[in-house]
Amino acid sequence: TRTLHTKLTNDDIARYSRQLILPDFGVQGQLKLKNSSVLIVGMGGLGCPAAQYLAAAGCGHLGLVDYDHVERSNFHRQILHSETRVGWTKPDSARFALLELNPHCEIRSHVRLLNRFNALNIIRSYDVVLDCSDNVATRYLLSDACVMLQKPLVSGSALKMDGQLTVYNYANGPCYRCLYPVPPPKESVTNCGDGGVLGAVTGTIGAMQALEAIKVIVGLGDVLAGRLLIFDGSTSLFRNIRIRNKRPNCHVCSAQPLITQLIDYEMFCGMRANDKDAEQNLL
Amino acid sequence: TRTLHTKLTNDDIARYSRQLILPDFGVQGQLKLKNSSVLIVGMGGLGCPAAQYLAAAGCGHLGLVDYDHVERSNFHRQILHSETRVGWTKPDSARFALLELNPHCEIRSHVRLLNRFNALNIIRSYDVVLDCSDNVATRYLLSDACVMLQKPLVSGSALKMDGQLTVYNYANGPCYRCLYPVPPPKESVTNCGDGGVLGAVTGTIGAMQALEAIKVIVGLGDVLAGRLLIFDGSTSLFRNIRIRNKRPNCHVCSAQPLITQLIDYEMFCGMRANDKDAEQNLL
Amino acid sequence: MGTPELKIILEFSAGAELLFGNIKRRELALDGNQKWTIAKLLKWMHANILTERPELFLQGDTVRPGILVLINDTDWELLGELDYELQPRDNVLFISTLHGG
Amino acid sequence: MGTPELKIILEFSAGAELLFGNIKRRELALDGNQKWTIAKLLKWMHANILTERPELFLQGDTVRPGILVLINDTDWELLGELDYELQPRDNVLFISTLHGG
Ligand SMILES: [Zn+2]
Ligand SMILES: [Zn+2]
Repeated sequence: TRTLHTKLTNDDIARYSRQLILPDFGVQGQLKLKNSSVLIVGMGGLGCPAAQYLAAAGCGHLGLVDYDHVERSNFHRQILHSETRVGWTKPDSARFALLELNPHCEIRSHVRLLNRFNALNIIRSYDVVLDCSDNVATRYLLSDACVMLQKPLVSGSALKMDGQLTVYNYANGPCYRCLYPVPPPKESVTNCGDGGVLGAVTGTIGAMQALEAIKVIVGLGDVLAGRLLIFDGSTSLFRNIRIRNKRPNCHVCSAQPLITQLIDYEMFCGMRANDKDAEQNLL
Repeated sequence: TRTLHTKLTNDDIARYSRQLILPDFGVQGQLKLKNSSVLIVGMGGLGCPAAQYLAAAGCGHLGLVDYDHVERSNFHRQILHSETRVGWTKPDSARFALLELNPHCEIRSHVRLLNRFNALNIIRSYDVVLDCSDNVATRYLLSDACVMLQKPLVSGSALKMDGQLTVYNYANGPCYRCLYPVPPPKESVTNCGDGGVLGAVTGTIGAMQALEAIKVIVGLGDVLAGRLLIFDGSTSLFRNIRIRNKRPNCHVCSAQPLITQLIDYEMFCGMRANDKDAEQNLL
Repeated sequence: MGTPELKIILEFSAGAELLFGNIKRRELALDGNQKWTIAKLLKWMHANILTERPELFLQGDTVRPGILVLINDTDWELLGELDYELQPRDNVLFISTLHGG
Repeated sequence: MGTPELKIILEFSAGAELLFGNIKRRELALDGNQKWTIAKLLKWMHANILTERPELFLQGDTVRPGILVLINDTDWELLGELDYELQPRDNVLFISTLHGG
């Protein structure tokens, strides 16, 4: 059990002064952040900037999930990792960089592939979850788990010059399954390894994932729930899409759910929970 | 005079593989980046993420301009600086962090307040300029100088939960003076020190400044010239605004300019070229 | 007087355009004497402008899982899906879902 | 039959809303028997909804330097500025310029 902070330190005030003077923010908003905990799943192109802006803003507890190790091909977009940390696990490398930015942030590395057996236990102790993952199976797993544990899920994704962002399972909005009841055919799924992705695009979406998480925690503005933001980096055009409500017959988030325990998501999707061998057929 | 690179090294290919496979990018695009030089004016909330994504993407030469020193109140948004570098100049602190991210980037610190006497000499050797500054006088100075030297100017700004982005002086689009022939009354100008600003908002705009610079350098997609992107972080809504063309009677960028040398911009604006004492009356 | 036309705009985002000649925005002038539902539009698209592997766009009579259909920036689920009847100047947007990071 | 109304939408961005009761979006129903230019709209705004220091919004008969006026997301300079005549359902957006970073 965590300590509940009820006061800001002098260092907090010096550090966050330009932020806590914002309208509707104040000392109470900063304390909410300090007492909050956010789980970031995937320490890649989206997870790095999202973690960076959450740590900088004074989020008290961050959990970082990734099973992967730092490689040279990460550096063009995964801006918390560096040459000197090649071979480190991504959560450990990111934690190292984040503590330099804000030593007051408590950061826990979860070096593992999230699956049906460990997900609920890991997610349970966090207030908000960020989906910064890179594959379909993990996206269904995270959404189902967040519905079961009633956690808002800030979901970002990016490929090539495109990005997408929404908040699931918040303020009566839909979950991932409401929007996508059936997984896509695996031939239609391109991963960042095969399709490429521009770091400035993941940076834009990742920073906005931090923004949505801060809005959820502090209770600020209008959160992107029930709306999907789509970004075309090649034209620098954004579009705000009104998406459906909760599906009354959603298998997970409706009043009478058919699915009440996590399932085998690699089987359900016919795809692995990583972007390294999406071509491998499991079925 | 710089070496012109005509080949990528093996390290380049490993490092940028996920980016150079993008459509319309390729080895030629990566070489253009490697041979490019970008000047970033202001190493604050916008300059930090912009520099980060330009260095990560493989921009060969970065110039960083700021006269200021790292303080605690910077950390919540200026994510290249850190506690261990309090008191360093901002360009030196940023340079340190950027070289860790990409040691192949040549980075030059310009520790000075940009003014009418030094601006042209500093800007001259760069291909693209990023306006990440925090005051009106510097914005006019940079725009005028970029018109005189024919450099595209990627202009970002942010305050509280709002952000704005456009590219001036590019593809026959307007300059800053075309849009704002007369400086605003100084009572109407709020700086980030007084009004506050959220780091995730500067992060979003800063990452997109890097994106626009990369598009200009590589020749990718549609650059945000003649258009203004406005971002309301409290609602997460973006809007694309069609702005005016070059003003036929613009004092600087028209065919018969009235202003052909840099002027005293603090006098012209009635405001200092920093955000620290905007209230002080110069006139 | 010419035949009446039903003018609409088709848009594709996040990769869906790759199946349609890599064109992100098209202005269509459909035969205005007929009633055009989205179901009928999908058949027309299949016959006329779908240039790549149709199974990556259609599954049975509808779009494949993972493609969102937006009519005037609103999810088609809120508007009747396949049965929605196109109106003049409607904007129909097809978005591929992204999964990468 | 009632008096005809000219319905338009007013929006404020990046701080301009602070001069107008901190409301970012308003739907107006103006007297439809009259012709409404932007010049006239500015006078109406001054008289009816401008709650804070008017000199931070107006200067003489026009908006002060540093405020952009957009009509249906297009710079008013392309549309006749003060002389533009408002049409039903027009969206008029006032943006304060930001200078911070
Ligand atoms: Zn659901
Ligand atoms: Zn000009």
